[in-house]
Amino acid sequence: MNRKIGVYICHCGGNISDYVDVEKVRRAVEGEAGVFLSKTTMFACADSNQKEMVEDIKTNQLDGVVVASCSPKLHLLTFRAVVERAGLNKYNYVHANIREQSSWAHSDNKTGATEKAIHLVKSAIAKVRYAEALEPIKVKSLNAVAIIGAGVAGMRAAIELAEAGSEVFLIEREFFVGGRVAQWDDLCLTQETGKELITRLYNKVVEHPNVTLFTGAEVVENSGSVGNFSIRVKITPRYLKQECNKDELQKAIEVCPVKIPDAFNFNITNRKAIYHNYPGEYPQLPVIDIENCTRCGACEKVCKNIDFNQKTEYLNLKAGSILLATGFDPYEPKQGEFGYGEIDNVVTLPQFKRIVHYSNGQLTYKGKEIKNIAYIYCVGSRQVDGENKYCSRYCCSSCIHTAIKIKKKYKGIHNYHFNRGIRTYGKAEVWYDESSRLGDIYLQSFEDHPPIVEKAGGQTIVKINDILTSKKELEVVADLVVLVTGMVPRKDNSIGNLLKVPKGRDKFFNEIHMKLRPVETVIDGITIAGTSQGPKNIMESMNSALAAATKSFALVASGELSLEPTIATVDESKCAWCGKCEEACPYSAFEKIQSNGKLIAKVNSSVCKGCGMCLPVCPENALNLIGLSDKEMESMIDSLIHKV
Amino acid sequence: MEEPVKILEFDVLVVGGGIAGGESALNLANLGYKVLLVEKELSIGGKMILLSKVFPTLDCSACITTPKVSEIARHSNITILTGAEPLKITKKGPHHFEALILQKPRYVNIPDCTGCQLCEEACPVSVTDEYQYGLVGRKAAYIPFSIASPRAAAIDIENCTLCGACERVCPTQCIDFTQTEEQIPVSVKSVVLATGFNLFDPLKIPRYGYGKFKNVLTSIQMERQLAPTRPFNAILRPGDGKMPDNIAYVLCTGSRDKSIGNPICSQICCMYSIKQAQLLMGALPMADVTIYYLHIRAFGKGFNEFYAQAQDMGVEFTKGKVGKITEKENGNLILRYEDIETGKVKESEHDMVVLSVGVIPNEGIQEMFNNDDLQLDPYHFVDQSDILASPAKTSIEGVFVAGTATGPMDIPDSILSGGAASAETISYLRRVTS
Amino acid sequence: MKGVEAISKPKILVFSTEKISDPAIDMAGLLKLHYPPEVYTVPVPCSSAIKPKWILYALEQGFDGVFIAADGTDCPYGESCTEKTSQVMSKTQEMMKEKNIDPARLKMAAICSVCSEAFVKHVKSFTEYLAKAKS
Amino acid sequence: MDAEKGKTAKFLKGTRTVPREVTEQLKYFTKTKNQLIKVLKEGEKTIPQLSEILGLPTDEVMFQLMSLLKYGNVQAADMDDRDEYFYYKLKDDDKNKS
Repeated sequence: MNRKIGVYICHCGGNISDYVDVEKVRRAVEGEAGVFLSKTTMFACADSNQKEMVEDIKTNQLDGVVVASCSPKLHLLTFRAVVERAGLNKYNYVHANIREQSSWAHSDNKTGATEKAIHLVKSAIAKVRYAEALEPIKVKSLNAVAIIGAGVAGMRAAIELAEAGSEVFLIEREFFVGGRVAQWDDLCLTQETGKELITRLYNKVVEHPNVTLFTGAEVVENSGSVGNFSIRVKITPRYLKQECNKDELQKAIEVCPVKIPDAFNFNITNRKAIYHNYPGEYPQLPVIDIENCTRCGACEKVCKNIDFNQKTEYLNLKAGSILLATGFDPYEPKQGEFGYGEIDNVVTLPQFKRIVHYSNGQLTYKGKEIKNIAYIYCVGSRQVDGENKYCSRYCCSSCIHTAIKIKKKYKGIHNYHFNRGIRTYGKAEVWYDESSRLGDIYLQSFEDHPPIVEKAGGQTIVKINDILTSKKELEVVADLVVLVTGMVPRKDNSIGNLLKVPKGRDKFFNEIHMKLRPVETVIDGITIAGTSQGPKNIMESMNSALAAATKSFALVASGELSLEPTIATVDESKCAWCGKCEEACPYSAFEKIQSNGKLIAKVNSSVCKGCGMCLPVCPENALNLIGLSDKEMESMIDSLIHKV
Repeated sequence: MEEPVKILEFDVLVVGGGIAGGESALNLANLGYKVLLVEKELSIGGKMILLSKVFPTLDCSACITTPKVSEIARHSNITILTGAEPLKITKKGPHHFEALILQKPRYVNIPDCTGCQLCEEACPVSVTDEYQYGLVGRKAAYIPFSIASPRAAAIDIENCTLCGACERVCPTQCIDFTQTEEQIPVSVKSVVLATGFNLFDPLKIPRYGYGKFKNVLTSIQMERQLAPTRPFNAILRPGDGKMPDNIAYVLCTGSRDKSIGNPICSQICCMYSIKQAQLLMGALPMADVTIYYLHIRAFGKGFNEFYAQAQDMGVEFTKGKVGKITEKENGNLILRYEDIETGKVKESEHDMVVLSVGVIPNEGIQEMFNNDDLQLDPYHFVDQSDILASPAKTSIEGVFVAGTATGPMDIPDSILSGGAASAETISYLRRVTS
Repeated sequence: MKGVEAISKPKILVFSTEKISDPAIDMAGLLKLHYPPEVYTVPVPCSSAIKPKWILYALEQGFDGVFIAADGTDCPYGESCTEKTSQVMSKTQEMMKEKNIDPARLKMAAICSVCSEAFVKHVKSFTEYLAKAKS
Repeated sequence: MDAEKGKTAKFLKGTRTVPREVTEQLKYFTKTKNQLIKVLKEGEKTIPQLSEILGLPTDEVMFQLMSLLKYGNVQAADMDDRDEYFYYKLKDDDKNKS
C-alpha cells in the first residue's frame, strides 16, 4: 500500500533546534518511503501549526502523520486530536520524542543528538507505515448497580446512585439492614444512635423508586463482565406474610419454645426461632429462623400470618457494575485469650456495648453491679504472634468514647485502660484528653508483654508491667474485663470468591491502588466500599461508599463503555491451544474456542487491557499486540540501526 | 453606558487544586459537568506533588500525582486558574452561586510558554525558593518546580528588578509585564471546598530553636531533601553542608498541644516521620535515626506493618517528651527530654533535628462567603454538618467540602473524601435538572 | 582511526514502559543528565510484553546491547510483571547462548518513573561494558 | 497596551518602582556569587573551607552555593576523607566565564 505520510519536525523555540539540526533531520527523512511532505516548524503545538497540519492532511489526503517534538506524555493526545479534526483516524498518528530523549538528553553532543533524532523520526515513519485505523471497543453498559450489603455504607451508596439516576439492587444477606451500626447505641462524632442513623438511611432507601432492596438474599452465581454483569440471587423467605398484625406476632414470639444464643447481642442473650433483632428494626417484619425452627406449630396457632409454604426463590439480575459493601466481623477472641470463655466476667467491646444497652440506672452484668472496668486494648489487632498485624483503627476511639459515656451515666465507675499506646488519631484526641481529665487510668505495656488476666480468690485480676511507671508490675481488681477487639474480614468470603476479588495481606478486599484508585478492584466494574476494604470508622466508611458510588456510576451512566482497541490478537492459523496465554493473562481475557475444527485461543476484547504479558509465552508466536506487531517492531528496529 | 460584564458559567467551582480538589474535579468532569478549578499556588497538585515517597507503600509521590495532574490539566471540561482565589462567593438561590475570582498576574502567557527555562537562566535575581521550603534560592523569573502543572514560568514581581533580561531571551515572547490583577465574576451551581491545610509554624515554639539553629528543620524541609526534585546533591545539614549521621525526629510539634491552641492529633506526622526515617536509612546507611514520640498512631491499612518494618530496620523509637533544644558550637543539637519509661529527664546529642510539624487549618475560607454562614468546627476546620451520613455536606446547601479542609487526614482518605464530595455534588446538581 | 571510533560507540536498544520507565528517561533529558546518544528507546506497555525474538532481532541487526528498563513492582498491570519479565530475560539469554551471543549483552533493571539517575548510570556502565567487549 | 512585545518590562518601569531591598539583595547575591566562583576557580572546596576563606557563616555559604548548584554553575565532587563534607567545583561549561 502506498502511504502518504506527513512529517513535522519541531524547533520547540530552540529547545530542539539549538542542539538538533532540524533541517538536516528533515532532509534525511524526506526521501523515506511513503513520506509525502516534510516540514519544520517553530512550535508544532502552536495553534497556527495545528491549523496548517489540518489543512495539509485534508488537501493532500494524508493517511499517516508523524510529529517529532517533545515527549508524547505532553502532546501525543494534542496531535491525535489534530489528525482527528482533519478526518484521519487517531491511530494513524505516531509521535517521535526528539526533545526529552534527544536534544535535551544529548545537549552536550550536537552531532550525536542530530543523528539520534534522524533515527527516531525514521523509526516513527516506519511505524506509521503499518498503522491501521482503529475504533475503540464499545461495550454496552446497563445503568444499574448491584450493591452487596445493606449496612450503612451499602445503603448510603444506594441512595447516592439512585439519586444520580441509576437503578440499584441492594442485596442484603441478613434479614435486617444496618449491619454492625445497628448494634451500637451512641455513635462517636454526633449525638445520634446507630438506630437513628439507620432509620434515616433506610427511609431514603425505601422511598426511592430506583432502589430495590432484597433481604435474606445471597448472590450465588455470577457471569458477564463490566457493563453487563449477570448475577443470580437466592432469596430465603421470612415465612411471614407482609401484612402482619403486630400483637399476634408478639404472641408468636412469646410462644416459640426455641432458645438459641442471639448473635445480634453477641450471644450475651438468647432469642427465639421467630425473632427480630430489636423492636422497630428494618424491615419491620420479623423472620423465622428456619434452620433452628422445630416446626412445633405453636406460633401458627396464635398468628395467622405465619406461612411455612413460602419457598426459596431465585432471581436473575443484570447490572453494569457491582459495589461490594460487605462489612467486617468483630474479632472473636480464642478460648482462654485474656481469660475469654474461661473467666466469667471477661467480655468483648461489642458485647460490652450490648451490656450497656440493656443496663438501666445501674451497670450490671450477670446480676452483679460493675464499678471497676479493665479495658484490654489491641485484642486481635497488632498481634505479635498471630496473623493480624494491622491496627484496627476504630477501637481506641470507640472504647474511650464508650468509657466516657458510662462514666458520666453511672455512679462510681473506675475505668482502667490497659493499652499499647493509644491511637485516638485526629479529632478523637480530645476524648482521650477528656477521659484522662475524668480520672481514667491508662496503663501501657509493650507489644510483646501483654497484660495477664487471672482469677484469684473469687476476684478477677489484671496485671501489667506498666512502662509509664518504670515497668512496675501493677494490678487491678476488675468487676468486668472488656477486651477491645478489632475488626477482621468477614469469615464467609463466598462473595469474594465468586467475584474473584483479590484480598490484601490483611485479608480484606484489596483496592487497585491505595491512592490512585482506592475503591476500584482489578476486576473491571467491581468497586469496594466501607470496612470490606479494611477497618474504618463510620465517617470514613461513608466517604469510601460515596467514592465507590461515583466510580460505579461513571461506569454505568453513559450507557456505553469505550475500551482501548490496542489489545492482543490471536493468529488463528498458528494457534494450537496450549493454554499458556491463559495462564499468563492477569485478567482472564482468554478463552478456549472451537474454530475450523481445532481448539484455539480467543481474546475477550472487553477484558483485555493490552498489557502484552501473553506475547512472550506463546510457543507458536501466534499472539500480537495491535500497534506493536512483529513487523512494526522489526521495522522500527531496522530504522534505528541502519546508517543515517 | 457601562458595558455589561460577561459572566462565565460553570456547573461547579472547585476551590483548591490539591489531590482532594483534583479528584472531585476529575470525577465531575468525567460525567460531563463543567468545572472551574481555582488554585492559589502557581501549580496544581497541592502538597502531595512536592512529597518524596508516600507511606506505607513507598511509591513515589510524583509518579502518582503527575498522571492525575496532567489528566486534570488536559480535561476539556475543566478550566484551571492558577495563582487565583475566590474573593467572594455569594449564594443567590438554590443551585446558583456567584463568585468573584481574583486572578493575580503571572506576567507570563501560559499557553505560549514552553518551559524552556531560558528566562530563569537569564534572570540575575536570586531569592528564597518557597517550593523548596527555603532551603535554596530561585530566580525572580522561574518555573515553580520541575513537575509543576502548568509547567510555565512566572515572574515574582515583588523581587523583580524589571531589567527585562527574561523577555529578551524568551523565544516565544510569552513574558508580558503589562498583565494586571483581574477580578473575574463567575456563576456556578455548586461549590466544592478543597482548600487543604497549612503546616504548623515551629517558630511558635521558640524552645525548639527553629529558625535560630540552622540544623533544626521541619519535616517538609526533610521531605524536599528526600524528593527526586530535591534542593541539594545529597541529604545535608542546612547549617554547614555536613552529611548528617545522627538524626532526631520530634513528633507532635504543634499537635496535641493546647498551649499553642491545637489540641488534636494531626494524624499523618507519625507515619510520614516513620517513612522519612526509612528513606534516610536507605540514603545514609551509616546514620542513626531516633524518633521521639508520645504515641505512634499507625492506624491505617498497612501502617502498623510499616511501623514494625521501621523498627526492624533499626530506627530507634524513644517514648519521650522533648522540652528544649540547644545548639553546640559544631552545629550539633542537644535534646533535653523526659524519658517516659524511666520518668527521668535526659539529654541526647544529634547532628540534625527534624520537627514533625502538624496540620493546621487554612484561614480565610469562612470569609469568602458573603451572606451565608459557613460553619467551622472547634478547631477551625470546615464543619461537616452531617458527618455520619453525608460527610461532604457543609452548613451551606450546595457547598461541599473535600480533603483536609475538614481536618487532618492522609492521602488515601483525602482521595476518598474528594470522591465523596463529587458524589454529593452530582446528586445535588441532578436535583435541579429533574 | 575510523574503525576505532566505530568500535568505541556501542549501540543500545532500550525497551522502556509507557507508564513507568519512559517518564524516567524523559526526565533524564529534562534534567540534562547526559548519556550516550547511541542509546535508543522503544516504549512498550509493560516490560513483560517483550518478545525474546525482538531482542534477538535487534542484536542480529547490529545493536550491541539491549537494555530492559523494567516496571519492577510499580507495574500497573499487576505484580506478576516482575517474575514474567525475568522469565523473558532468562529465556532470551538461553537463546543467546545457543546462538553464541554473549548473554551479558542483554541487561535488565527496574526503573521507576523518576529513576532518571539510575537509568543514566545503568546505560553508561552498560555502554562501557559493551565498548570493552567489542574491542 | 502600547508596550512592544519583548520589551514590556520597560512599560512596567513607568508605573512601578523597584524596592531598594530588591536591588540590595541583587547586589549581595551577585557579589557572593562572584566571590564563590572566584575561589572555586582555584580548586575544589568544602563549605567550611569556603566559609573560612570568605568570612561568611557556613549556613550562608551553604544556601548560596546550593543555589548556584541549582542554577548550574557549580557541581558536587568527592567527599572529604572523613566522609562528612562534599567538595564542590565549578561546572566545566561556559556558564562561569563571564
